[in-house]
Amino acid sequence: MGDVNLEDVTKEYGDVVAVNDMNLDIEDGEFVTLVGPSGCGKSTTLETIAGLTKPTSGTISIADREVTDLPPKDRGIAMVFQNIALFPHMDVYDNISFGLRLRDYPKEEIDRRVERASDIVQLEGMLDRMPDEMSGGQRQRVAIARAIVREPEVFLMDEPLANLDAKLRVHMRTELQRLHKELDTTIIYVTHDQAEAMTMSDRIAIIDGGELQQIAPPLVCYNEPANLFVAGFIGSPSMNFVEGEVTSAGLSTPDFDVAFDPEAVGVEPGDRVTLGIRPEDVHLADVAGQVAHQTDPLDARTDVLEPMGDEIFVYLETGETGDDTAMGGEAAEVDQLLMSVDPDADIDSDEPVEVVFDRESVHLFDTDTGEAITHSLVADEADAADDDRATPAEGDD
Amino acid sequence: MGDVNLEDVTKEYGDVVAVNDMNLDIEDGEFVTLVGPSGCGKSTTLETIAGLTKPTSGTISIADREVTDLPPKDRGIAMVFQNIALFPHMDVYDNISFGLRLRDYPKEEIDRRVERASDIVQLEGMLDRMPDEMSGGQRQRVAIARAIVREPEVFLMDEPLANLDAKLRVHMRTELQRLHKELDTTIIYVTHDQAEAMTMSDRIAIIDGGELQQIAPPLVCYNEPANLFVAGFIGSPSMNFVEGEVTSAGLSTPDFDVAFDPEAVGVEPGDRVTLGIRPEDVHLADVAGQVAHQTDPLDARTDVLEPMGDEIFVYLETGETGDDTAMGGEAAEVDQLLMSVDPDADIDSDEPVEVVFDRESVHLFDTDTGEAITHSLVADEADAADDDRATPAEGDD
Amino acid sequence: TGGNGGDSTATTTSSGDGGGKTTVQIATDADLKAVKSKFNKWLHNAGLSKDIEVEPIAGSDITNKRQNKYTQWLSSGRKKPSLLMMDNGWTLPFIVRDQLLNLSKEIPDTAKMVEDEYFSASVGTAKGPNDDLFAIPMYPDFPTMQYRKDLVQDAGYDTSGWSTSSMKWKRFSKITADVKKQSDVDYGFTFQFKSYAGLSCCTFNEFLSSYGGTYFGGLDNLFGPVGDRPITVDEKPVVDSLRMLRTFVNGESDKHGLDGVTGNISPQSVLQWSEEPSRKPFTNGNAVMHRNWPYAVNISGAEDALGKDLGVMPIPHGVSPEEAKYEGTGGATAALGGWHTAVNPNTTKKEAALEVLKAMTNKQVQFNLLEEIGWMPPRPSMLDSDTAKNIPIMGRYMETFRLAGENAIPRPVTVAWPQERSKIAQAANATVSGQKPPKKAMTNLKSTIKQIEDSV
Amino acid sequence: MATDHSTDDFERESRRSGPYVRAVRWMENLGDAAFAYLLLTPALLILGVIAFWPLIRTFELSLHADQLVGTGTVGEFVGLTNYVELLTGQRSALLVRPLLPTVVWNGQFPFVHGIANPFTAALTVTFIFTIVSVFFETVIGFGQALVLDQDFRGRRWVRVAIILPWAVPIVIQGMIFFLLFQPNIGFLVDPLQNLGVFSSTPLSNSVDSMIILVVADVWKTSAFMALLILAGLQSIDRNLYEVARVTGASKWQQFTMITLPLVLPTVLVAMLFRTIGALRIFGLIETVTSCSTVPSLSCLVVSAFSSRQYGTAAAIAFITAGIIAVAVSVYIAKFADAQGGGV
Amino acid sequence: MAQQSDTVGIDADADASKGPFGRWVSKAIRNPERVYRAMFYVVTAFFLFTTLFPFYWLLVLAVTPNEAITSFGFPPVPHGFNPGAFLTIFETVPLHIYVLNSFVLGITTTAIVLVIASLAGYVFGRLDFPGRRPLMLLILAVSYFPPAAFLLPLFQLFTGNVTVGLFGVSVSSPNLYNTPAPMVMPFTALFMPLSIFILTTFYGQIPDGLEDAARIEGTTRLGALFRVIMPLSAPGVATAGVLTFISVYNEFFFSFLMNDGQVASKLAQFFASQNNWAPLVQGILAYQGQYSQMYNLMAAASIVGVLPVAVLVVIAQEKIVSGLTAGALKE
Ligand SMILES: Nc1ncnc2c1ncn2[C@@H]1O[C@H](COP(=O)(O)OP(=O)(O)OP(=O)(O)O)[C@@H](O)[C@H]1O
Ligand SMILES: Nc1ncnc2c1ncn2[C@@H]1O[C@H](COP(=O)(O)OP(=O)(O)OP(=O)(O)O)[C@@H](O)[C@H]1O
Ligand SMILES: [Mg+2]
Ligand SMILES: [Mg+2]
Repeated sequence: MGDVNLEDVTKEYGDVVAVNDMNLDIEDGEFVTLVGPSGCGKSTTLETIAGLTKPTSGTISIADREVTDLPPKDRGIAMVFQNIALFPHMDVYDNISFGLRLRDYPKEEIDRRVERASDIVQLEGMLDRMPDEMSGGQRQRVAIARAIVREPEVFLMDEPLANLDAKLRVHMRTELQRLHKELDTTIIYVTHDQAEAMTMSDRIAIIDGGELQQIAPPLVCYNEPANLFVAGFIGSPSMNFVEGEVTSAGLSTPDFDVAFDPEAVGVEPGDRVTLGIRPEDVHLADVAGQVAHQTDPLDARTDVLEPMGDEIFVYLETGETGDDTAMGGEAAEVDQLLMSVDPDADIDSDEPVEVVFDRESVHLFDTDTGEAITHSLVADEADAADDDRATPAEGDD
Repeated sequence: MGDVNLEDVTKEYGDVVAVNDMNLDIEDGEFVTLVGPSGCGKSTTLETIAGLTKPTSGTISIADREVTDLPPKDRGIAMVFQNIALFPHMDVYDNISFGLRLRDYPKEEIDRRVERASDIVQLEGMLDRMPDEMSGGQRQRVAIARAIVREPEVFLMDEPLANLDAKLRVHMRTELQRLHKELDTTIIYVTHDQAEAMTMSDRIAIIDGGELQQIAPPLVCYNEPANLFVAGFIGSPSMNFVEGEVTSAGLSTPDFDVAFDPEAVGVEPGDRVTLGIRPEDVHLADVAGQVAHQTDPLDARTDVLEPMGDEIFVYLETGETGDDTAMGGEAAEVDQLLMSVDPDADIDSDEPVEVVFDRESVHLFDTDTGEAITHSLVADEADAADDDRATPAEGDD
Repeated sequence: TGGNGGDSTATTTSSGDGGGKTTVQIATDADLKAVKSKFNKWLHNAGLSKDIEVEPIAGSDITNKRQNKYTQWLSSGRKKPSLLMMDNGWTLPFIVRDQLLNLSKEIPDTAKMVEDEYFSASVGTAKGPNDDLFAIPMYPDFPTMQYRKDLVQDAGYDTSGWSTSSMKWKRFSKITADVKKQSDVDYGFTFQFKSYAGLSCCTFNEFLSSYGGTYFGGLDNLFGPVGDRPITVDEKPVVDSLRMLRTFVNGESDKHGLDGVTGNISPQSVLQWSEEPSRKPFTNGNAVMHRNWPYAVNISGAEDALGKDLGVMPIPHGVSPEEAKYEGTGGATAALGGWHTAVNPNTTKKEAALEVLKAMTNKQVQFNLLEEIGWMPPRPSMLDSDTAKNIPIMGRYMETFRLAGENAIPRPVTVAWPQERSKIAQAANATVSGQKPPKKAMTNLKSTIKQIEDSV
Repeated sequence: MATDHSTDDFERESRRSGPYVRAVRWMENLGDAAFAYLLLTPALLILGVIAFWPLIRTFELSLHADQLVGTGTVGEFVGLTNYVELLTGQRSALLVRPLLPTVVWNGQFPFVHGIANPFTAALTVTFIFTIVSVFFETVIGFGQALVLDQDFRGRRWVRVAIILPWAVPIVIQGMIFFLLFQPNIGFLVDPLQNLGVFSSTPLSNSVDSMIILVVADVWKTSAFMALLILAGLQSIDRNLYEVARVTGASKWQQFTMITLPLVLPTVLVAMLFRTIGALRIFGLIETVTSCSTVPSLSCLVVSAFSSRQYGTAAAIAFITAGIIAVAVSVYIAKFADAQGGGV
Repeated sequence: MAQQSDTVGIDADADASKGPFGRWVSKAIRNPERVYRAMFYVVTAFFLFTTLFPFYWLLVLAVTPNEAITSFGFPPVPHGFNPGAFLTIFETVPLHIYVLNSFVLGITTTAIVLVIASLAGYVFGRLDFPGRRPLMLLILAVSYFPPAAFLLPLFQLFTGNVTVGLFGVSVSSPNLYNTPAPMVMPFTALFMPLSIFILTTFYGQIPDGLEDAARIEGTTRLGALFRVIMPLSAPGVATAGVLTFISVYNEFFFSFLMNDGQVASKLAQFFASQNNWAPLVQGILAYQGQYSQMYNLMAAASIVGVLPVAVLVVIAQEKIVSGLTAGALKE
């Protein structure tokens, strides 16, 4: 009923290509989140699905019906806009019930639904406020209520929780998920909040420069990013990248070497490869007991410590010289590694430490194309391990 | 120079009390973040400081000058608005340079500053776009650039990063912090993002229902929340609360008991007390070796697992019956505990586990007033431990 | 010969609407509309079939507007109204455009009677080029000189005989200046000399005629032929009349003034005055002499205004009729105003309309109209009647009116007149205001008029 | 929220049918251009019948000679003769060219000195009137709109008072000013004459009359400006002023940098229409002074029309329209700028 | 800036002399809002005086007997007092019927203009299509012509003198003279361009987001126009409406030539459609005679005629400054 398909959709605004040859197959009842850097084309994608803007080329189908030329009102969708777009001349009740009143729902039905929706977004006492008498977050909640009250086949939500505080976000997330289950609708969701993307979605679509980079379940994106962009984008703080060259013994970077069998992962000596390692997969050598497969310890020096409450981010300097010019443009990052440690860890800023990587979580990417080569250096078990880790995500939906 | 003082500031909109008797002393050069639930009065507080709205009562001083009746332009402030509010008839360059042009800065100076600011917010190539040709995040960045280009004494920023993706947020945070240092300005910042509040602020002010709940350095708020509201608000996922009654041996809750010496923490048997424990301070009994002071293990059953990539949230059921009626309203939460474990932890949903609390991190609150009683059950060392933990935060600024 | 006229077709009237009432619309003014039912009664008394009902429609009282409206109506072939009341100043254009019913053909007897009995000047403006009659005069209008009899007498002048004989301008100006000096009024002689249609057709026309001048040579050229008639606006009588006015307004020191007349008797304001603004000071007792239409007599002669202190005399003159070069000029002159009634040729109720028209020529009807709404009867003889003399206010001055009517000069209405009149008005106004020397102005005017005449 | 799928949007939509729904669907699926033309149909239809068709007929008239005698409306076909003769001054004698030349001799109107062609004179008079009165209307109207935009006690009534002149019929407006400057009635004539501002008969003096006309026109039509500009002011997002205030803009700067550019399109529309109106000024002239004192372009048209010179009148009407079109194109260019490439 | 330092100078002097004005000035310097306020009141008073004075003059004329309308001094005060003029005007002609006619014509025209102009304003303000600019200019061009340019053909059209050959049958136009149609239609055509331009600018300023939201919620494009864009442009729509209505109310060209000036003499006849729809302007001119101009009656009639419009303005201005004051067009 509510599946959404984009086929070769391109949208250009003059010179700007906002969406470039996008192909998306979203199944009925699926919860898909679009993520990507600011200006990458998320909102534009939603707008083409909604029918608010005609794609320059390509076709869109909803529920197996081609809708490219159908007006928004006939597409069976509801949408929460990034810019909220409340009707300033209507009070909250009228804003929420607008779509229902258009369809001549009976008064009681409207009242019931509005009450229900305003309950969900916790706006009970405010039905007769005007939009300009509300706080930013309250307005955003009205926008959400306006969408959910319609109970459509497909929801499009463009950063619907951007202005809400953590507590309310968690609440709204749960409510949206419940709604998703209850109404069995398809939800296409844009967020810049990783936690949201991670916890709510069946699949995450990562977009960059208008192009789809990867669409996969959250943990697959996290653990097996399709390319450098996805790897760097998903996860906060983001993955550490170190450029290097494959030798017969593994990878050699300006600051350290990592040993592995090139053949086993499918690279050849001389290939330019980028190593990726997440902060939580970098461990202090002395407390790395739990980590089954470690790399050789490497020397580093702690720089800044960033305590986050439940963890501490440690910026490490791995280069000996701090000479930035060594590798050109990206060089500055090469000799900095971010590590995440327990808050109880005994560590101080500006002291020498030894760290190891978890070999099971070392990613290799082709430096030139950015494509992923492998997601684990524990060659034999690589696939098995990946499967294991993906499990919880699939068990989630 | 840039210190900001609010004295007994109250702002009412008709019946709605948006800000209630607020007292804030913000020092020159300080970075203070206002947090609180949606609609709690954060934006209104900023607006009274900016002079956009006259407080119903109370006085405001900036730089030791009373400014309550001064127009905004004479207060030496710059502001990023929650609703962005770009000038629709000006392109990006004109929007950013607005304040400078007002002050007849020489053209070269304006160009230089605009370039610098647009660099910071990564909008280099877009200076001649009109606001309606930009994405939500891009607009927000223009709004930020418009404020920072002015280099005023005091910055007011109302959720300036709400529409930005994680990568850009991190970048913007660093930039804002650098700016803060460089210009030595006072920044009053509203955000609903805990990480932001934690990493950027010298102090966090937590507001609820228009009233200031606590203002303190981030880790103090995290580790020594002044009351139940702050404890529950700060930290994501939020602290677990369990209501109980003080006995001579400690605390007794419907599902478990925690032993301590009531006298040492200053409560008396019979007091109604709420225990608070953060998810990361709940440990699986078998891997809790590092935790120095543990409570007695208690039996629980895992419910849902929520994998987050770098940690897993485990929902625990501690009650034996699942009987919700036992303690009335708040009962539903009583028998659910959230625990955060390492992603490598060997745990599955719906299986019995034994967990312990870190006694150093058990908080007690007066159930009736909500006021904090103690933040550690390791009675003798309570103060010492707290001091230790606050240290990194202070070393941070 | 009574108003019922000689035509005996009265009985054929009810032909129209199968025995029912026929309503004949007549486009007229608010005055007649106000007495609608009486008017019908009078007509029925005069022999109009009871099946015919007359319905007056009040048009604009601004004569140009009325003309424009009729132009619309007739050009678009509207069938209603059947009867149209037309200013004698612009009936001719409709006639030459064949937009009115030829009455000499339709009701020859009535037409003959009208030509015989009515003020000939009035009839002249209702005739077509071939001398056929196209409209029947309803009431004429002719200006007189109205004055403060009390002041004049107080100043020692005997006014007996003034009402029927016209004095010379020289004497007039001297008396005016003298009376003005002796009393405390602000103005001596007030008249209308604003640059508007009424200046060319009437005020100026009167002044220049009283000096024996004309616009287009002899009076038989008044209605044409356009382009083939002399243009005489630059002749001495015309120029003299302007010089006289300059003296009136600017004083005797004006080097373009007229010798012999006394100056400074008229205010500059006359250059901006049309009828009403000029009348007000006089009615209020603030002027000695005032040139205006009969309606002003009715107002100023009212008891709460000047009452019996109002005197009326013919317009003064510059030269006597004998001295004048052109027949019909010189001596007392009065510009002819007044209204006709014509028949819409497109009407579906022609017979009934003609019946109404005939009934309106009835003397009793005309007396009734005089009494009720002050319409002057169109027959000179009727002004002499006792009935007329017994009318309140107006009745007192009937003699003078009759004289004025007999000396009336029609306006030179041709197709070219609308353009010519505005040129004349400008030139005359500008001359008196001192902006142009009279002779030069009139020479210029002559060439302008020549162009207009040639272009038609 | 009982998952009552019978009330589903999709189903509700598909359950509906019939010609109405089909028509709506059809309309919704039209491209921008087709939709635009569809919505413009009623406007173009009524303008077609009531405006364009008559104009074409009138244009036909303008290609024919005048016919003053006889039954027809116009004479034979003469092509562009009417236009040529009008513009070259050969019809001058036929047009109202009232008092202006006399004024020229007086040297009071130096810039139209020696204009013998009434057409050129009318053009000059019309342009001067237009420029001066539109300028003052705009300035005063803007001022009034700014006053009305404020919040103060009794503003409701002040607003009514300021808008009221616009509601006064032209005949009355004319009467008011006619009586104000009529010697021996109006109380303004003597003092102004004593001050040497006006002559003793201002309404028959072209220069004085122009000033009076401008005053009368400004009195009435400033309200038009004020009304439109007020509406424009009201539509500006008040948040922008907050931003500006915090950024340090003074009241004046807020005005020039925000208010002005944002109401500029509205102001230009108002000025555009006032300019067109002023270029066609007729009724006021007729009621206050007369076409012979201040002959405007429309005076020429109307006087020619009422003397039944239909060919000439039609030609002047079209020439007038041509002149207005030229003036308007200036605005249109500005307007396009202000709208950001709109129009 | 220079001005400010000037006032500071005055401030110092005044404070020294301690006059009441000086005190006010020094207070004003400390609180410039006071200066703005004072200036504001001065300006407002000035505007009030200049706009209202002619109305006062009208009132003076209305209560002065016609004969006494002469030689007013300054300030003008009524010569005599004759409020009876306000009754006379109703006795002489049925002024209320003229007013009623004008209202009917005005409201009909305004309604038609607002609907049609809204559609056109939407098109020009919010859609991009080839031919947009030429079409706009074409519509605007209607207003370049003096009304006289339309008259001849229109009069023929409305008096049934235009025949059109349609499929071999020739149909002649209906005779509509003395009905509202031949006035309403030219009014519509003549006043529509203004409304189209006004609405184009206002509709063009509504953020796209709001129209998008309405369409997502289930309106058609037209639905969004009438349910969201129009209400949000309330100031513009109300202004266009008021301007159209007032223009009709004051129009004097077609108002004269498309009816014979007759009206029903009583309300009953009005409803029995014995009415030739002559509007107010005709009514006012009914007091104007060939020679005698009843200035006092015309003035009184004008005051009476302007009053209903004043009421309308009171009502409409609420719309023009409606609750949008606080939020205007933010999304
Ligand atoms: N103009 C107004 N009229 C009435 N109530 C208002 C007005 N503006 C704000 N409020 C109310 O005041 C309270 C505080 O609003 P404020 O905008 O300060 O909240 P906030 O803390 O910024 O919330 P958010 O995080 O959602 O932006 C809210 O309950 C809001 O509804
Ligand atoms: N009307 C327009 N004209 C020109 N360019 C546009 C227009 N609308 C959007 N763009 C550009 O298209 C690109 C994609 O915009 P879009 O709004 O889809 O981004 P987004 O992914 O939603 O970003 P954000 O997270 O910042 O909201 C941006 O670079 C933007 O500048
Ligand atoms: Mg977006
Ligand atoms: Mg807020």
